[in-house]
Amino acid sequence: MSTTSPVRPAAPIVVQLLEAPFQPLERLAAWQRSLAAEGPDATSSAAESHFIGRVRPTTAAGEPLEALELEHYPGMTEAQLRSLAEACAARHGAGAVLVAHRVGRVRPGEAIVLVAVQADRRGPALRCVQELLEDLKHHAPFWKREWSGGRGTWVAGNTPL
Amino acid sequence: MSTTSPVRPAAPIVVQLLEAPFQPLERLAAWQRSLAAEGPDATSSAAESHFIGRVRPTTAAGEPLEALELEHYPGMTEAQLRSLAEACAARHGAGAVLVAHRVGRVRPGEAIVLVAVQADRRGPALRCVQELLEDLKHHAPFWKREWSGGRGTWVAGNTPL
Amino acid sequence: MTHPSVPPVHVRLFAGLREQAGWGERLIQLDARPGAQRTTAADLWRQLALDGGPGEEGAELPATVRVAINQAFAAPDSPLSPGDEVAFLPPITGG
Amino acid sequence: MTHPSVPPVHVRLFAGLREQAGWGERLIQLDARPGAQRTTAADLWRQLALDGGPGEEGAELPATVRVAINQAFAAPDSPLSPGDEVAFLPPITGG
Repeated sequence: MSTTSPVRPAAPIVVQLLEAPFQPLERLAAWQRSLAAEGPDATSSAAESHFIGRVRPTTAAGEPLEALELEHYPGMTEAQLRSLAEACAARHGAGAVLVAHRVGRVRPGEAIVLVAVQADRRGPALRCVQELLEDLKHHAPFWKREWSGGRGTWVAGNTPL
Repeated sequence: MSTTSPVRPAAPIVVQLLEAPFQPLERLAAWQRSLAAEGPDATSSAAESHFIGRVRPTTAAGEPLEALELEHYPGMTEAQLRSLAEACAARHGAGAVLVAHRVGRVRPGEAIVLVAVQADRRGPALRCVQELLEDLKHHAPFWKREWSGGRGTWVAGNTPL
Repeated sequence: MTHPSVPPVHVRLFAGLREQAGWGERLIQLDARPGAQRTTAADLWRQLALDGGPGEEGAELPATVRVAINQAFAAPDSPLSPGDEVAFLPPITGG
Repeated sequence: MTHPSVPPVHVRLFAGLREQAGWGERLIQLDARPGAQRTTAADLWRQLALDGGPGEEGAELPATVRVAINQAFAAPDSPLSPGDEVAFLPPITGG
């Protein structure tokens, strides 16, 4: 009804690198609360999609896994995650993005990655989660080492889609 | 290592029709607890994806929405949701599916649908959520009526993807 | 001509169809005379004039209306059996 | 021939590359003589023999190793400037 065309503000992006185990649903609850506190814009949050990745109990070679060690590039990793999330949000017109990623030693069953997107329709929310997940797997500096039987082995590539 | 080929059990499917407002993250927490209680099968839950749909604050015609009324076909709706979820889980080899859907009068901002899938890889989890959401929008008997200005209007079709 | 010993079919309408017809559920006695052609869901739609004015034979079942027999989707030309529950479903708008 | 007034580049290695080389960070003085060709990330890789044995000129930068200059991805043939942080990144395996 206004005669001025509203400028769509840049989507709020939250990036978290976490050194300790985290509960994805608690992070999501805190994220939802923080977005709701910014203003009751129910339109831009009609659709919300999440992905949680957890550490498998076995190595790529099928041995029991003691832990996954995640190395990163402090500074660049956060900047890359933010930049990938911003680009994905802009590409799909998403309203808000959360990326949380563990670093350090992560044990089987623990969450390693959480991606969440709010958008005004289901398509952008679903697609942005999916694309951002692939983007960060290939373009955010993280390196996994599998620990099994007291020996560490660097993982050569990503798990298949 | 066993010589008998293990038969993959049918994925547990949870279907909930809810007459009162629900908190999606609380439903997800309860669902995760119930799956964990069935046995610590961390492999089948390495990937988990969710979708939450909420009621928009305006009608399709752009008027302020008072509420969305959701009619369903008691008995058939639950059976259809279960059947769609089972087919989707089988198609993608997903490990567990949760579908929660409101019925009755739903107010703007309230969650109307929740879909969650656990799988052993991200591809099946993401694809199963996306497909099941489309499936239920087209094949589970639900009908929406928009209430605005005291008048109810049956919605003619689904919102675009 | 009714056959009280034969259970009727239970017809159900939903959403806009229910409101347009002015009713949501009806028990209908099928023609069960020996040799009579078995009634289909599409026949019932015409006989009940669900698309037309009251009292006169109605229009054909539109392609947008889906049929469920005993709470499962079915082809409109499926023959009905005594005791069936047959529902006419307007376009679905869930999720 | 060193030029102490010119800041060195800060070379960083990660994960398998770091362990293979036996070090994770080094300060390297670029050749800053007037007229000298500007050193690229790929030059540094060879000069530091990151793929070869110690002390001898190493192999070419493999296509699987990515270069970051000042914490942003960069082409391997980007010329380095004094004070740059240059990192060699083995294949990424996050998420």
